[in-house]
Amino acid sequence: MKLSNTPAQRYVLRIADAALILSQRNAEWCGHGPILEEDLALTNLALDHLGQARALLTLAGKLDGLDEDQLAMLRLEHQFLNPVLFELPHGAHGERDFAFTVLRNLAASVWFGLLWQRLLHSSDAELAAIAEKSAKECRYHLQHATDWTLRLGDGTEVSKAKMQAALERLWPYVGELFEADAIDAEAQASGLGPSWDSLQADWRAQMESVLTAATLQIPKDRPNAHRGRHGQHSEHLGHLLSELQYLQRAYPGGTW
Amino acid sequence: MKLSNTPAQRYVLRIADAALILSQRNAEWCGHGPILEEDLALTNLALDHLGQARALLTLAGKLDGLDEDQLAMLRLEHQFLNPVLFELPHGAHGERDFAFTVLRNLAASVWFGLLWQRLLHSSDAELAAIAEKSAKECRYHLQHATDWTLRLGDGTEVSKAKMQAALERLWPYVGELFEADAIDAEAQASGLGPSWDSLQADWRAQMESVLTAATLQIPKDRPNAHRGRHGQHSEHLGHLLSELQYLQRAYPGGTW
Amino acid sequence: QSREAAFQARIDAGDYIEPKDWMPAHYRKTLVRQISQHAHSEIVGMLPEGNWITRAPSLKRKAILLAKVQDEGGHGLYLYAAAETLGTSRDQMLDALHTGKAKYSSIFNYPTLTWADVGVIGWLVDGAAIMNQVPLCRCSYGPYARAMIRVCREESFHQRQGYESLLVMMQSGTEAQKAMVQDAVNRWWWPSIMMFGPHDSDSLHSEQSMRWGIKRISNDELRQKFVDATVEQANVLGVTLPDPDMKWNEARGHYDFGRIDWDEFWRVVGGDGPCNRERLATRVKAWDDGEWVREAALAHTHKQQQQQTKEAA
Amino acid sequence: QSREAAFQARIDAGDYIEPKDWMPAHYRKTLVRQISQHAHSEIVGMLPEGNWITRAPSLKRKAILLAKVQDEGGHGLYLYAAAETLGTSRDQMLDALHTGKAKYSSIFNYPTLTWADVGVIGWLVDGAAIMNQVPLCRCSYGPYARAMIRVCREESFHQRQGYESLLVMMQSGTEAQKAMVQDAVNRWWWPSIMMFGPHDSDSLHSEQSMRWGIKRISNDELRQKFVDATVEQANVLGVTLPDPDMKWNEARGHYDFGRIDWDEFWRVVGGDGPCNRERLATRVKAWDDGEWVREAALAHTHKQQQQQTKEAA
Repeated sequence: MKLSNTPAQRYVLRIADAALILSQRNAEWCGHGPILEEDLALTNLALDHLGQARALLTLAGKLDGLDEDQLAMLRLEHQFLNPVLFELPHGAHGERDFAFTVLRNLAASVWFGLLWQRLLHSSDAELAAIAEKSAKECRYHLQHATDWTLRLGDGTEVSKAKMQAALERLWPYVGELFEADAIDAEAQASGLGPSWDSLQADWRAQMESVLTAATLQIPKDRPNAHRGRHGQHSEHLGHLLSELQYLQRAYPGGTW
Repeated sequence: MKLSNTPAQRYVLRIADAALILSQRNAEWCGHGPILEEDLALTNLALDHLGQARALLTLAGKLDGLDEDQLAMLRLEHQFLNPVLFELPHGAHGERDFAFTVLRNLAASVWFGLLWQRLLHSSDAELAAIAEKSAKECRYHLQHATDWTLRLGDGTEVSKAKMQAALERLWPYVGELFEADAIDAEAQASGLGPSWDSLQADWRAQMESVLTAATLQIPKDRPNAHRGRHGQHSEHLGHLLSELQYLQRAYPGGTW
Repeated sequence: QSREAAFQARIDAGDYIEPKDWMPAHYRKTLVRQISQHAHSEIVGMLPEGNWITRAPSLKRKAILLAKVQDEGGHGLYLYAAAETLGTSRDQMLDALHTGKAKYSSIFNYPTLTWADVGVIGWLVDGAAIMNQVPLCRCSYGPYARAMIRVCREESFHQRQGYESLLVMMQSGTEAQKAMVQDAVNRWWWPSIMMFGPHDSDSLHSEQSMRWGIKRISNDELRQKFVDATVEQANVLGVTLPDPDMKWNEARGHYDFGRIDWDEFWRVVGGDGPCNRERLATRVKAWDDGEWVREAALAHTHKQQQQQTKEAA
Repeated sequence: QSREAAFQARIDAGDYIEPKDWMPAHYRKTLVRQISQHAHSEIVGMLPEGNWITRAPSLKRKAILLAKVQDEGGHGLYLYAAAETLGTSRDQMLDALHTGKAKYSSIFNYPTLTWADVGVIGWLVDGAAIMNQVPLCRCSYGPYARAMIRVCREESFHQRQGYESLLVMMQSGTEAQKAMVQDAVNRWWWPSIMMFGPHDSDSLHSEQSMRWGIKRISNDELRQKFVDATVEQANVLGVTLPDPDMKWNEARGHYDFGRIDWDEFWRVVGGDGPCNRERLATRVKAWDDGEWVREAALAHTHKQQQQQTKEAA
């Protein structure tokens, strides 16, 4: 699939793919949650992110006459531009680690929240409209993730240890959320949206406040080694895509 | 993909797919074995089954001018004819359960051993030649699986419990290995190969001898509920195929 | 004795029984069994369709499927809540499920093998469920009746969605898609009509349940209604129901259909279906893996309460 | 003192040192570190390529890849055995790996993202490894030298296989395949030339290792040799090495190349590469999950021995 790959298109795709891939991950909990209410809540979260992804993919595809499904189902791995954080499996070894799920959703909802706020003022009216709807959804996501972080961080010894371990696993991936490059610079200059590095201070402050209240230790910052935003992913995305895209590829030309 | 689906073709495909899918499963241990020597042994097993599958697929595909890769990579799920046993993940929840791996390989090597012996006399010279090579490989597989069954069954309390639990999980799937239908009847009549039900008594006797020596309890027989031989699989095969076939489907027309 | 007679009179008069009303112990027990079994079916029923969430062929279909499976979880919630009004806790009911004492609908012991299975489950399985459930909206036990009204509304929506997704494939799809739909229909048809349970002549519990207004229409009557409705839908769709004996019977004014394989039915009910062990193991694992989460949530709540007590003191 | 001198004289004369020979403690320690690090690299190196076994694009390629990864495990076996002759057990070495005390080649901390990565690892990574390892076939320690002869023979085979698979894609493949190969080359080129280690001026241990015949050619010399060979191969293949500064230097008779990003090198060596934590966690999990298997095997052997003792008595 050929994409124009303009800076604006790539800027939007980075956000679209973040929402799409995180949705795919959170949807893996459907039917497997620790309590039924959480099953529903995580599915809700997946649905919201999926809706955001669909709107953003539609926006990003316009330039090349591609629809949301062509972008989601027929791009190759290196054409996905989400930060690596969003594609990681819940557990280090393929299991569903609820602690990691909660903490990633916390990190994501703080980050998305800041991003949507800034995108409300995007020079692209459509992007601003998507941000407005998404910002509302995000408030609920943030509340939900915050509640669980507090419960599990300041719950039992066991839950605290699991949360701390999950936080250690997560932390080396957060740096990528605040990288800035030419694409960011152009988006910032054109008013399309903020350079991601400008979100870092607020993100850090909000995260510290929740994690500290949850009695968790913030890990040492690590230099960023991840380049998902440039299409260089972890080994996990390929496996995720082999599922996500299988049907469209096995039944080419289908109408669904 | 259109197949002639003659009884002879389906008879060969059932065996080919059993070898192919079991190979794919055993290959999942590569790099993850409990000791390095087992990593190598399981990889070897996967390689032998893969070689058998390639020869059998080539044979089965001749009728329709299809090669081994077209059959392996482009058939849809319901066109795979392996018994369900061979497609099950090693662990009940996606983890690698070495106990199950050992017991399935025991069940499989006893079964393949009996099958190859009978196929030595196949009216199809090519099938007989494949059986001759495979029978030799199978002797080593059987020895290896037997050794491990004895070690783990009559090892520690923990290992015995794991083996017994794995045996309980495995047992409801063995019935399918000895079903007989019109395809078997035709193969038996034409001299292509034995009706699978004729392998059951010997299989049972060999299994009992090893499992008893390993101090394991043979579970109660269950009526067969599985129809992989008819192209109706478990939910696991679809996920396995989404990986197995991804590259050929994502890069159509490629030369590898 | 007179309490029982009065109770029966209320039911006969079409009154709803409410949680605080007196009721016979057996009525209570029967309802707990039935409602919890229904709730368990919703929860276990999330698994076969959930199997296709990661692989839905379009984002729209993925969203529809996610929302549908979520609805099933929601039905589980209402139904557990309705059963709890009878004095059994959700944890007790779940324990009965996990230890194999409680049942769930046997249909969920079949695997979903293709994407078309998702549509066919909506069409046939939800369709059969609705046939079974609509009469329960007039069930004598108020909380159950009210839960069922909500459940049925959503199930009808799901059924239409499922049917519509099949229609798209049959009308605009490729040959491979059409074959996929027919294959799914072939696999799900017989299990679907088994969902109405044994023939009336072999059905336990039914008579008493009828008297109590817990069951309103017999298994065979519902099954016939379902078959009659479905044959027409299959024609519109352009699929063949896998029953060579199916044909219109002018005299009866109904479709005749072939013999149901009751051996298979009882085998699957008895635990030897293709997925029984896996479905239960999956639920048990989700529950066991979630134990630390539930314990932590409880511990956190206690801590909060102690804090508030201290602050109040 | 004279023992050390005699030892050095043997090495200078080109003799092999054997396990029972006297050797300086530091020579022993250096060798254990180097051989075990090499063994660990083989074992950890199974993971990035193993990531593609389930997805190989043809059954032939799957067989080749399986056999290759198996060979790497085999190299691990020879090398652990060679290191054990120096008085350290495999379990001790593995413990050092699992606790992060021992290193493995930093190249395996990069992910394999496409099928072409498998071919490029064969071509570039195995190619660089062979450059490093061929001189070790003349290493002063006999068991290590002999292991390396076998390793190098197999590695050359792997390298040719990897290159051949790329050649097929570049010569007969689709545009998408060619792009995949180029993308893989872009990602692996710089990490590959970092495999020769820091510049000679920054390299610890090297001088002593040279004297002891454990190292025979300097990092920069090997790297240059690798670059010179690879440029030609890249031309035949039709891929571009991602270094705008790469050009033939007539005066030196070598290719000049751009500045290596040593910050990245040290970051990855230091634990902050894209996959360091995951690679180690995967190895540790395999080991921990296998504990019951190893214990059972041991228990079974004890039982067998007791049985034999009894029978003998």
